[in-house]
Amino acid sequence: GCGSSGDSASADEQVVIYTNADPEAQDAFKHALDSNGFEGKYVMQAFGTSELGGKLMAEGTNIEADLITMSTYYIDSAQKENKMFADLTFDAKTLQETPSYYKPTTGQFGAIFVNTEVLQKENLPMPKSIKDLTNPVYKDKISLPDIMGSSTSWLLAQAVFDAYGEQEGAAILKQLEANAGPHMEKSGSGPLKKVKAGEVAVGFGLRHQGLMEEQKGLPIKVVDPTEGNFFLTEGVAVINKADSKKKELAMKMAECIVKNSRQELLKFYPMALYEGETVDKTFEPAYPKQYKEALTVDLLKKHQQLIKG
Amino acid sequence: MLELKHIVKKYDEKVILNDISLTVEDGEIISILGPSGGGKTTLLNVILGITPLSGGQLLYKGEDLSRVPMQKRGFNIVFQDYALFPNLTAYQNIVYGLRNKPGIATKEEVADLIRLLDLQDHVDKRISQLSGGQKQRVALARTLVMKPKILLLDEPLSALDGVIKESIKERIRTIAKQYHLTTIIVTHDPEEALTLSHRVLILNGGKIAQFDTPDNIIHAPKDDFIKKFILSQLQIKRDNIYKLFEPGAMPAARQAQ
Amino acid sequence: MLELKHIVKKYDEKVILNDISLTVEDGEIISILGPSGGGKTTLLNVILGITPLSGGQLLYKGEDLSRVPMQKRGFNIVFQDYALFPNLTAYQNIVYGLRNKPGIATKEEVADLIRLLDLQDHVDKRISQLSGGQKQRVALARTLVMKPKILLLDEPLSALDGVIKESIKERIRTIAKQYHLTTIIVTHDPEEALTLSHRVLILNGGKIAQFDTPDNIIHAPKDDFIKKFILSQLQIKRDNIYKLFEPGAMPAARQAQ
Amino acid sequence: MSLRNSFAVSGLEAFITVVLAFVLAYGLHYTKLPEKFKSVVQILIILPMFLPTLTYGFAVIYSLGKQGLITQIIGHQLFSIYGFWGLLISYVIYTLPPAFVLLYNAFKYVDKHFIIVSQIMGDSPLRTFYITSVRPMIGTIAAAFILSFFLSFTDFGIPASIGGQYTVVATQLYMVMMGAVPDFQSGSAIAVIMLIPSIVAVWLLRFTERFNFRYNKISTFELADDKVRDGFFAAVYVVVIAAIFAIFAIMFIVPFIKSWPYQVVFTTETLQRILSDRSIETVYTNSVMVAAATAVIGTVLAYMAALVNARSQLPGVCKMLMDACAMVTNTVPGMVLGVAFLFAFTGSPIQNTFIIIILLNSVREFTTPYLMIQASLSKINMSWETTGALMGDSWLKTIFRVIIPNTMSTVFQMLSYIFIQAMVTISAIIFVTGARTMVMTTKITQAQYFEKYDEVFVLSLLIFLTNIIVKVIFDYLSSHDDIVLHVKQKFQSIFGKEAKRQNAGLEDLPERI
Ligand SMILES: Nc1ncnc2c1ncn2[C@@H]1O[C@H](COP(=O)(O)OP(=O)(O)OP(=O)(O)O)[C@@H](O)[C@H]1O
Ligand SMILES: Nc1ncnc2c1ncn2[C@@H]1O[C@H](COP(=O)(O)OP(=O)(O)OP(=O)(O)O)[C@@H](O)[C@H]1O
Ligand SMILES: [Mg+2]
Ligand SMILES: [Mg+2]
Repeated sequence: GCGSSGDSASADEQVVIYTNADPEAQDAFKHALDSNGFEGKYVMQAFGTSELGGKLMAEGTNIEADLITMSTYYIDSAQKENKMFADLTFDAKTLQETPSYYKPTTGQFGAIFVNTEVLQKENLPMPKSIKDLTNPVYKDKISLPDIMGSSTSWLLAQAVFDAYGEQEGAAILKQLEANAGPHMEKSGSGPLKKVKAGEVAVGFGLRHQGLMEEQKGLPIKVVDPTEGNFFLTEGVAVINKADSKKKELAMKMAECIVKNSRQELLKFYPMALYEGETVDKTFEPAYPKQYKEALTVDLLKKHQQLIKG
Repeated sequence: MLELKHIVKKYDEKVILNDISLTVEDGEIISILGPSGGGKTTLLNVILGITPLSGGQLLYKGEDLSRVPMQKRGFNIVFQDYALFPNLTAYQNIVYGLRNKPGIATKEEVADLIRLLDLQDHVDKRISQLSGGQKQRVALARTLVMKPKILLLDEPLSALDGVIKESIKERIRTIAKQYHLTTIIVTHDPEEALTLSHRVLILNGGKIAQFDTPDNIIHAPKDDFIKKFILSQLQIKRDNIYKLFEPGAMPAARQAQ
Repeated sequence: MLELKHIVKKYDEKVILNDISLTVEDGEIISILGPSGGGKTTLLNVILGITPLSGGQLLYKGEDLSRVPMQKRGFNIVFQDYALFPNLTAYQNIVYGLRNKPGIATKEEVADLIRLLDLQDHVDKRISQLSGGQKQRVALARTLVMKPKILLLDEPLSALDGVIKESIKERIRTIAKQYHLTTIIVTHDPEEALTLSHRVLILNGGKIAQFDTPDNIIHAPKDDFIKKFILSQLQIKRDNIYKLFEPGAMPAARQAQ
Repeated sequence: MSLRNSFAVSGLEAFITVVLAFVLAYGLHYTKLPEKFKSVVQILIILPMFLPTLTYGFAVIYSLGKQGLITQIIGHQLFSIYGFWGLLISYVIYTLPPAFVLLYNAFKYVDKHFIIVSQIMGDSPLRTFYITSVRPMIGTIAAAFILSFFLSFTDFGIPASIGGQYTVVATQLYMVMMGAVPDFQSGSAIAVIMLIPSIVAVWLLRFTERFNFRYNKISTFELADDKVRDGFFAAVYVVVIAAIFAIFAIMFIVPFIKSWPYQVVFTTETLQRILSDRSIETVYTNSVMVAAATAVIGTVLAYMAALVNARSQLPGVCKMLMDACAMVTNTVPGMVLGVAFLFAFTGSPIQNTFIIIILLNSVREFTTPYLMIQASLSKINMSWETTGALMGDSWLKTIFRVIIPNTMSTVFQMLSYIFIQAMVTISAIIFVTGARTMVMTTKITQAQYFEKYDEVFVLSLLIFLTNIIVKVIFDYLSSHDDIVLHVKQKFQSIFGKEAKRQNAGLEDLPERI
């Protein structure tokens, strides 16, 4: 418990939360907050990752939000640039070490998904690995996110670089790009969109998103690539604002989110982040894997360089 | 010879021209006179062929033109607003039609016409640089180059200065005579109509009020409308001018001093 | 008494008005006559104060108005295109200025004016429903309500029919007399100028060609320009009309038959 | 490379759009098709303008894509929609309405009398067409070309969704500024490069100005009956409108289908689910409020600017500056403008308020209303201000009593134009909306991130319906501006003394001075 008492606050006193999380994760946050006495004391506003990233970079501590949830490598670089987050005043035992200014909320794996109907119609083999997709039979039948446009693509790059090394990996990724042709997407959700619309047979994206469509009964199937399911984490951080009362309240909410929403989040994002968490085996990816280096913006830039030359 | 037989023109069941019958001889100058909205422009448009007839017949030299399209009738018009192409020079406007019918007028004929209309000094000007009278003459030249069988003029003089007006009237008369050109002129100035033309057609409410020589209209007006509309205007003018030329007879001048 | 002393007006070094000096008595009607581009409108604008002087002085009742802005001079104008406000009715146009200067005219005076200009039946109409002559009178009324010290009119009659023209001329004369109003009228019709006004100012190329009574202009024209420009126009007109009323004397008519 | 692609596709697109818009506008002025038909056609052609631009890419994928509606009806895909051809088609759909509106209005100021002059001079139909329609419109044609070119040159939404391998400079800008690693510095460098064509545009406009001429007056005349001509144009209209409908029809179908294209079952469930979200109501109200405020403020701004340009004695430099401003706001990518606002107003009191959104929208939508009102201000009587001054008005008073009432019909057009644009624009305001200032379009962008296409379509339809209603109301007001006058007079005669004086005359005036 991190409960707090009292009635809903006036708009001025409400904590503003900016988030780039999916609606399912937003719901989990809300449920955690509402059932612990924060109902009516916050407003939550969702943004696209890029817009929120832009706002963090441009506005610094002037940002309207008191609390954010965001991809952690973004939080890192925003902190580096603007020194804008407060040290967290609570503790929670994470499986991996994290900086003092954020705690992870979700871990999101990358995976391949296929449109089984299209696959059948086009008479294509079921892919097993990312490398399989370099096969010319998939020419113009696969959709991938672009490393310049979306961090989802980084999960693909990590898997390839990890399995085949930088040189061969770059070559494979170039081949993949050529195979995807017109279906290189600027946004991370683009490939799934294409697969859903039946425009392509195979795509790469966030695993849980594909899983959700699969569960809805669409002809979509998630395939864990043998190179491994790499992951990105999202986390929660508190803006270091002058208004200490609100900062305090925001801090309490951050704690509440970390401590009370994980149960629900694990259903959508089956990845253990904190000590003592367990994941339903049926939802767990087949080859969970972590990149050998720390995921920083500089590493992302390096990978972009390797791929785009 | 142009014959109009029981011409009727309606716009949406509203009768604008009502049973107009008349004959115009070759080389004759006809003025159409009448109050605003009387149907003058409409009659011109009917003859030219811009607007289709609702009834009646139009014959030229015995040939029925009622269904012949405008382009094939061989008549031509000078609009009240001249409708000169603003992007072309005066000269380019004058010879505009020659591009389509190169043989219709020789270079000398065009030069003659320009001289006759006293436009030598203005041929290279843009339309916006011309005075009203000059525009009028360019429009006339552009139409005459096409050697129309019948020349139609819609209020050709109303915007002009007294002196220029007289010279243009003179030129219209000369040209009509020289080319033996049937000319039909719309105007609302009785003095103009009566001094310029061989016969005057007075339209009122879409009907012919009188179609006669100026002489007869003045001395034998057919009805009260003609007397009031035409003659009273002229008489006022006459009185004004008589007084001006009578020494010491100016009432206004006397009052002031 | 309005005095112009050596008025000069230039546009970009081009001299439009060149050393104009004259005196206008209170209650006098003056016409400004001259060829197109002669500077008539410019002179009116200078008196009204729309456009600043380049040189010279303008005095009214001895007071120097040369630098006084238009609004403070107390003169008023009726533009050639009337400039009526189409979003208001005729009546609203007429009383437009009263909102700014409520005391300037009484209800009876406005009613009188409307009666004098024969506008009773038209006060509730929209501007677009008025004929040209009616618009003209509404514009006149709107200006007269302001009781200007001097009334300026730019070509007030050129767009009007002969019959309406005479009635408006009559009204201008009546009003000028009734209100003892100094009136300055621009026109290009000599007949109009000479029959309407006490004195006529003839401008040519920005200079005064003659400023005199109609009588003197007709019988003692100062130079060739006046003779040619003014008198020949009138003589042509006179001849036209003489001929019209002389039975059987119409050359055009004779030629045709 | 991407710059060359941008020029190629935007240039060709603008060319096609202008030709098509010209034909459509020409037909409405030069045929004898029934007036009712014409007025319906006129609205249908601009329908896409009422939808957020974000939806164009979707509409194309869901209609012409592999599983698209048209593809399914025809049975096979007509052509690959990714890359050049998809972009071309979407851009044409996107920019046709504004180009059409521009040309359609300009045709009103062409003197139709010249058709007769040309015919009677023996011109061939082609030459008649050239001399009476093309030649007088060259200036506007250039303006329409520039407008169309920049709309597609600076748009990133369409290429982001169907550009494929065909990279254009706008998506590059998008990826640099909003990609995996936002880099505003390199972004602004690209933005500056993207501004270069606007210099060319200003030059082109100045150059074609030489070809402009004004007719002394605009006369209309009775067109000849010509069944072939009218039939041809009627066919063109039917085809174009059918094409627009075919592409957008999907937007009206998806919200009522369980899951397109896999479970094609009619259901209002989607609709109910999305509309029952309480936040939609707030966001919708916000949107309408912002659009209405933008319409008012944008109209006032444009009106004032045009007054300066068309009816003030200010030096020519001011007027040129005004024109340049109008041109440039039109050629800056919305995203760049949004980021500029983000940086400029960070830490200022208007950050995260509706004011900043309204301000940004007003700047973004400045050009067209400015051009609209400028045209009508320069046409109305130039002596009114002088007359007003002589009647004792101050300049402002004349503006309010005379100039504004007489341009009311254009003002209504401006209001509805800005309102509609403010309802549909996305790229600029996405950076400046805050937690309490969300509007529909930003909501749509989010729905898109989260793959909720049915929601995208439902919200778009809501915007669409709102825009239609606004358009119809303002069109009516615009063509009946005397009604407004009448209502105003009625109100004044019911309330207050002031009104009585103005309306009934002089009851309250003192009897004598
Ligand atoms: N296209 C049209 N449709 C309907 N009515 C028309 C049309 N053209 C003219 N009219 C009507 O026909 C009548 C005659 O018009 P017309 O232009 O022939 O008059 P007019 O004698 O030339 O008048 P004015 O001296 O004012 O030019 C008018 O009442 C006019 O309103
Ligand atoms: N604003 C201006 N700038 C430059 N020149 C001007 C301006 N206004 C008038 N002029 C010039 O001044 C001269 C006199 O013009 P004005 O309008 O006074 O002539 P006008 O006698 O009224 O002629 P009209 O009978 O044609 O109305 C003309 O040559 C005209 O071109
Ligand atoms: Mg007419
Ligand atoms: Mg003048």
